[in-house]
Amino acid sequence: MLGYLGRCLAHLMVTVAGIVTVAFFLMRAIPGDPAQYMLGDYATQESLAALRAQLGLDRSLVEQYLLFVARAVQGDLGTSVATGQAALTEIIDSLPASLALAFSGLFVAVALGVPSGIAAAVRQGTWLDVAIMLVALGGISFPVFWLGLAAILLFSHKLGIFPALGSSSDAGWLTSLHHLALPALVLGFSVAAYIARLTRSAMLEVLNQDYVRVARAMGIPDRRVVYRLALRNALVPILAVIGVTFAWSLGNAILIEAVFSRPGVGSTMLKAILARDYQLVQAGVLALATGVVLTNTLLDILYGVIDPRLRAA
Amino acid sequence: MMQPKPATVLSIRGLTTTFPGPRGDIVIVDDVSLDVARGETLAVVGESGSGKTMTFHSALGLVPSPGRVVAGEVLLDGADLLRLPPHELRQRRGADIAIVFQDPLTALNPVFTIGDQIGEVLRAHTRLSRSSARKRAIETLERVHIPDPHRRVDDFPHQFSGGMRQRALIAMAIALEPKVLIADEPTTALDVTVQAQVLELLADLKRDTGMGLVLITHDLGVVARYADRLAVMYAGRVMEQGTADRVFETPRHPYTLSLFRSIPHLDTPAGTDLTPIEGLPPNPALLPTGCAFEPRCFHGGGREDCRSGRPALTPTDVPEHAARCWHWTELASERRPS
Amino acid sequence: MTGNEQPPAPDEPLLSVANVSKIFSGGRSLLGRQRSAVRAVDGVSLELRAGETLGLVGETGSGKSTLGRLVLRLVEPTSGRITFAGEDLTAKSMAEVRRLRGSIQMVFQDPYGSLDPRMSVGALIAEPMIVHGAPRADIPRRVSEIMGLVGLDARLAHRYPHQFSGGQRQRIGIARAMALSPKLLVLDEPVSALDVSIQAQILNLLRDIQQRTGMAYLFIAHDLAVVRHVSNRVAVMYLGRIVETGPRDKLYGAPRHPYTISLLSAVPLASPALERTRSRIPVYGEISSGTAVPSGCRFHPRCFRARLVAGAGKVPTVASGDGIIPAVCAQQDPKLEGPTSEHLSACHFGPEHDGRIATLQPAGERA
Amino acid sequence: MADRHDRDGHLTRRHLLALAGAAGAGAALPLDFSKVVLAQGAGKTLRVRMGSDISVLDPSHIFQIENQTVCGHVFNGLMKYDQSTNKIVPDLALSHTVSSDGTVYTFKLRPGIAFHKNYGPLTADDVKFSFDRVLDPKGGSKYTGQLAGLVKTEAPAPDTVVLTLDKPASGFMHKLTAFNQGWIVSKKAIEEMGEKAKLNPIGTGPFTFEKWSTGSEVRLAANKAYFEGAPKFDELLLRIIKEETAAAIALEKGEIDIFYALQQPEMIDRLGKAPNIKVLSRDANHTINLVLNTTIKPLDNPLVRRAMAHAMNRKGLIDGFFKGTKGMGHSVLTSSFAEFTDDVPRYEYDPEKAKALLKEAGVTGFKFEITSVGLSPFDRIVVPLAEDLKAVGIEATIKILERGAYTQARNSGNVQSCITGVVGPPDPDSPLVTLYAKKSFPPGLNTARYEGAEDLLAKAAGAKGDTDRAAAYKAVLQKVMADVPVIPLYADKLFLAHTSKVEGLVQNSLFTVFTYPASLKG
Amino acid sequence: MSADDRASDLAVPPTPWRQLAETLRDHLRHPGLAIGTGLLALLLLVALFAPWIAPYPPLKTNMSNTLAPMSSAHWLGTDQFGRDVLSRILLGTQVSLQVAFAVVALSLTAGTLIGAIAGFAGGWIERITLVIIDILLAFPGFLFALALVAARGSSLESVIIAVAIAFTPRVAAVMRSVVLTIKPRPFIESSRAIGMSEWRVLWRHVIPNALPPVIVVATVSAATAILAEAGLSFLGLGVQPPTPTWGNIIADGNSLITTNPWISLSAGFCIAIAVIAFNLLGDGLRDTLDPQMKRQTGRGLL
Repeated sequence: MLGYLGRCLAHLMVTVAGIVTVAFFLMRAIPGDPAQYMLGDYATQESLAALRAQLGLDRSLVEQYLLFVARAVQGDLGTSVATGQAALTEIIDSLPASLALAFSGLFVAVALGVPSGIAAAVRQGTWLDVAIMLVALGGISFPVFWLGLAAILLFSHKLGIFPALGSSSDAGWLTSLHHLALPALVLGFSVAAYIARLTRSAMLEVLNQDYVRVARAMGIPDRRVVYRLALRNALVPILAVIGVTFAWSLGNAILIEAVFSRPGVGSTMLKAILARDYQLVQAGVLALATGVVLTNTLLDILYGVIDPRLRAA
Repeated sequence: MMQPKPATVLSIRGLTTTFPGPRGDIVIVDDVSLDVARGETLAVVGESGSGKTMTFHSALGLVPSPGRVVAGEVLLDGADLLRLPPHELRQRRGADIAIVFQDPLTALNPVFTIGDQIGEVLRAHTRLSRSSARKRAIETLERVHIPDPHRRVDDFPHQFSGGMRQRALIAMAIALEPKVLIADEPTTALDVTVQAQVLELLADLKRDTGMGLVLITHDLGVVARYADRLAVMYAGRVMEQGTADRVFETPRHPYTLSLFRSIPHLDTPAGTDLTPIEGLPPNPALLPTGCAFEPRCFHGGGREDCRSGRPALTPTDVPEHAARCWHWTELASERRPS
Repeated sequence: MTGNEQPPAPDEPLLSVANVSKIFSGGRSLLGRQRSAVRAVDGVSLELRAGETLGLVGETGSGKSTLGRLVLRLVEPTSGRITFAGEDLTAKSMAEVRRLRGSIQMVFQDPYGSLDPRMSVGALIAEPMIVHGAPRADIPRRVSEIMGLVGLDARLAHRYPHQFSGGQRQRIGIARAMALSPKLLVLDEPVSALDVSIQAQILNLLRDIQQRTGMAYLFIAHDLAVVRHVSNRVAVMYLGRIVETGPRDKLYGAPRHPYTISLLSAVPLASPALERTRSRIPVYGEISSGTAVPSGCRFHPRCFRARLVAGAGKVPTVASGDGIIPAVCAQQDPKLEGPTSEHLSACHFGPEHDGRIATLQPAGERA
Repeated sequence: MADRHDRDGHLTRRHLLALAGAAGAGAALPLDFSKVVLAQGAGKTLRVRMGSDISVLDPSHIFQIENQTVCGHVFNGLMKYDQSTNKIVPDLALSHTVSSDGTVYTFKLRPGIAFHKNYGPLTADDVKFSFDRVLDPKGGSKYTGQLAGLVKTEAPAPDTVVLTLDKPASGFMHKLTAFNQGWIVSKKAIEEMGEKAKLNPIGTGPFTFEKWSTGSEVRLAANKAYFEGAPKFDELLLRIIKEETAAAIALEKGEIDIFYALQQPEMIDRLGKAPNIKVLSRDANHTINLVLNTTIKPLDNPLVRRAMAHAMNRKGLIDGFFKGTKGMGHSVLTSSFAEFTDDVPRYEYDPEKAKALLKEAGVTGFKFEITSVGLSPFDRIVVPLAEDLKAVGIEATIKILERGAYTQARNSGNVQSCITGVVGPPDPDSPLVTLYAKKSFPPGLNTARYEGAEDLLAKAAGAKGDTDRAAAYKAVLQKVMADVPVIPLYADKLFLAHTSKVEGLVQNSLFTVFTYPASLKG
Repeated sequence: MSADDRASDLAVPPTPWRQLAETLRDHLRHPGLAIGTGLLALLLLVALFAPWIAPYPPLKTNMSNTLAPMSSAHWLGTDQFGRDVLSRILLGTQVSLQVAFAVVALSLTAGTLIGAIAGFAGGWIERITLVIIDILLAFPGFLFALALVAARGSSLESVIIAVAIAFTPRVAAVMRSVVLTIKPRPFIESSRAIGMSEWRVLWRHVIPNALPPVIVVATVSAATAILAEAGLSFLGLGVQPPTPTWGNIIADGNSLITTNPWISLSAGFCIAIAVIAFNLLGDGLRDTLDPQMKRQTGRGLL
């Protein structure tokens, strides 16, 4: 297990190093001049040149890259062009809102998706299976922002049960939860659809395995066969899809955040992209990608816990 | 080998299982009747697709959907398994009648330890605590000659060799000392030296516990060495059945005879020509109306009664022996080659 | 073929394998950790003459399949020399080897997997000819000719493998191997995946083809009866080594190596009467993995003879695993040698030590 | 709202050369003190919707209306615009005098004013420091050009500031009003905080800056010691809500009190009908324009430009798309300017005349690209206009760029036409010089590269007296509307909605919101 | 062999056309596949004939009839510029399908090649490719596309390129893992044994056999591409106006959701229908094309 952990961590480090590199060159490949944006419409050539020098944009790409890496190692991902704040600080400040959304969405998704996927697999071919799979198909087919709009129309405008705003200014957790509910449900529902579909097929695959037949033949009760013996085997693909959708919900948070006027990494990134705020985009991309890789590493470790064969590989 | 008539522990009567097909139901197990006595080994021989596995899956209520057992009864100590309520059937499975699957790699759950899997079976039928289940698991592993069972009980299946996996499966099956153990091709995936070890183990366990053993196999040598009685299956039907000695000595079905002749044996002179069984194994969806073996039969080939009429399993001139052939008498009058 | 006389032996063997080894190195993991190497084939030598069938038996992991692949250089040998029809295969470039594969062909074990499911039978059989640059115009004629030869209806050439049964597919595999009229056919377990009732069809077909074409066969199988049935000579492999080799009848009639003896005793005979009188010779445990080859004689952990010799108490002994064995077995690798140049075996002790075999406890008792 | 970011820079483009009527306003106070009452009950929060996030809050670097809204609550200038009349009135200055040659301005500071958060009393040094740092070329201020004529800043006494100009400039008072470079910062705070000052504004205004949560909200606390009296509520919460639908629902549900920068005509209509909600509107000081690049063919031909003006159904846009929530713009000066005149060449919607003009110009259809910014409604209004142009044979394509790219494209000067609005104070130079003066490109917004009104603009700058001034500006407007390098599309109108709990709120014409006068009922 | 012949008599040797028809019939027996194919065919027809089906010119503004409610003249009402919403939705089909097909074509080609070469070559080529794929997969795909479109400027090509680039590593990852399952299959060795070169084996045997699962992935990614385009358009980074796309119709209707909800809702339904069509097609193809899935249905027990 220790060796396995080591392998996971080594992979993590290589990937993060790659991400830093890709993030740097990606941003440099994008046309546009941050100096121009900072100085606005009345920038003169001299002031532009001065600012470029200040930002290090006049140096060679390799120099810039080395400087960037050296700073990144110390946790300095540059300064936001728009606000003059440390880019990383701005990203970190906007993280809690996104994480709250992602985790609550994930909670809804897992709570809805896994049981319904299992139910559909166990009752394969019945009306329950068909019904669950139809709803799930709908869930993956409607754009998430559209679901958000529809939810606002129905729950906020017509019924008035949930606020249209995805965040509240009050500190009270109950109010916060009330505001978070609609975005979390919308996000959770669309992710649940993916999870349900995958859970179903993973469970079906496992339920067709010999060892499940053996367990039945040995008189082990069906519930125990499904929820203990089979589910554990199906857990690796289910966890994998949960990991993917977690990353996905961080990336797609832009849309949910836009619809529900929620703060978060998504809206910060959108702001940065539109403003060509290099440093901020870079920091955000780095943070998100690293988050994804971290999630994947955690999942890899978890797979190892679940499936002993992976540890040995 | 004559033995005093032992008590029948498992009796399958007229078992019939069908699967829906595009042109009506396909009969996979066709009116199969078999008996297993206490302390006796019944070998069921047949090629892949002959219905031998499905017969016992049907008996245990393990037919995968959309298959269905449509007729017959399965008496285990007098109780008909097919008519038991599901929870009672479940309680019987594993405790009174157990099955060892063919492929030890896929039949073990890869994410649980061997001990967990044996314990799971124990705890499904008894009120054992976790720790006593583990103790029993270690004892059971010892019984199937797993070396160092105290350590091995916490191993995962992939840490076991092929032979040890098969032993572990056997341990699961015998953990509750069932009255009948069904071993479904238990050695097909194993090398010949390990195969011998596993079969010896099964034979020893049978002797020690007095359980009835069903050995599903396609290997006639295995049958010769281990079986008391023998049933030959083809296309879902029992073609011939009797004591092992008699069937080997005086086969009364052309299929059985062809099987002997088509396989090279170590004990026959090295130059002996093989007589292949022509044609292909039967497709259960396209069986002829008459005898299922008729298209490939060297003996009846093309005769009208073979083509149109389906022979019944009838007693032959040999004691305790029945065959499903219109013309077994002619076979009886031929001299057995070699 | 079993009934035939030995084919006249030309001076030059068609295939000569000299001291060939194959070590699958585990390579390095991302962390630079060396994975353990597998010694699949370890210093094997054998010869095969035109028209002859050499049977290669052994259990899973004995290296027999790797040896078959080494002959085609589908697997690169780690050391040793393979000579085919006078040409040193091991010294050739990959392109030349590919060209030479027209003369050495292989039939695979799995008739379901060894045919590309997306190609029609005709295309499959034509493919080797296309690859080796046969004139396009000749191909269709040649395809139907070969299909006829292996007992397939040439009208089915447009069909796909899944529309055929296992036996028919193995015929397709054989047809494909024969398309270039090779001189040597490596048959890797050609019948073990087939239904028992079909095996004889394929074995008979192979015999007919050999009679007609004079091809040499390297017949790899684990089934001792089948190997006995088809081979002129037999080699028994254990953990990457040939432990015994000899003419078929000598090897089966008077096996010398304890492993061969154990193997033969483990195969049940299809006769209850004979079975009742047979003594059972235990083989201890299971074959080791190629990553951890035992010291000395690699069969010693499982060897009954070693235990008998040690039990007789005339040689220095050591404890090994669960038994006492002669020290020499655990320390020294026996050479392949024998009373005649034909029948060789790699054991420190002769079969004369096997007399007290019945005193050994049965195999099932200890794993 | 998000819509205005890129024009924020222009808020301060005031090249006011004429003297405004500020001379006599010195003693006037904008508020009736009798109305100032103590906040009713503690813990009251006024919640205002903003359409976009804030960024830099340092007056010398500030841009973007949201930042100005925040800073407007935190800072004061020497002078300020009266919210309702747009007159320049004293703020931090108690009084001021101008030397007879019109170059030396002497301000007396109001006594007893303290900076927030214990940064000490306001002194003349702080005022001098504030202007000096804008003037310092190394400071990188966007507004150095604004104070171009200011050659000397002095603080002879703690309550006296003397500013010296190189030559008389009538618009100088506009530069000193409470906006961007006019805001007075604490010398101590800036020097102590360095870079951090960008997001920690320390001013003298009615609210102190408390906290900014990225993308979420800005919190300001009432400055109980404010020299005009403590605000009538304790906390000002500016919430960032991009979507107007969400904001409207939030307003209806009482989650916010003021919906500032209301744009959608449907939303205006809906909220106008809603009970307990009041919608305010006011003419803005700007028009939204289509700026044509007069250096490329055939746009260099005034006939073609006139034809285009006739071809576009601007009335249809205002009535159909805006549902009458915008006004017709006949020139870039709206009626909120003192210099407004409607006696200018007009271009009614007349496709036939457009075709005739094109024919006269010898142009038979050409390709033409309209560049606009990806912000509502500027990415939308171009759609019907392009259709209109197609109808007279001008093949107009639309290119929507997001903010960064838009700014860049416009700065490059290569765009064939673009949508530009000059949001700013009621100072005629704000739109006129910015859009039509040669010196306004590059850099600047005269992307038409128009040079035809240089003399007239100079004359207007030197005009003395209201009548002269009006005539001079009229001449400018008539000239530029005859040449139409810039086609005004509509005159903007500003809307703001608040719940009936809010009282006393005054809407300004500047596109910001100033909540100090407001109080919360109940 | 006579017995073999007898077995072959079971079916008449079919002509290629009959075989195709039979395969098609077999496949369409799968309800999901049938519905998916049907919906997609319908959408294709709509896309092809949109200019003729549309009751009004989709770009024609009419400022005197803006935001008309649903009526017999305008089934889905008109938008803020008086354009017929139904006509715009019909025309929007073109862009959505264009994006879907183009993205699939691009990412499938690139991803298949990269993945196949990586998986087949093995060794350091595979390891390096794998690390690169892992790195690229770590970037949130939608964000990546967003940044790319913002950088290149909004246009149909930008959207297609951005989404295709975001998808390519996904396809490559799938392709590689599929190739890894094909590589050890005996027919690959069998091809080598007859003397085929590695490239030929890759091209003739590996890629054709790897395609079915990749096609399934591609079908599903077509669905995701439609959603991605809609998302980008929703954020204003899609296709330039006045070209209608379902995404920008939703975006246009976004602020009108409380007054004219049908503009956004109907475009959303269209997206859902297209995505459902692709998903059903993908599910169906997976069931019918992928032999591994077939094996799992338990038919092996017979």
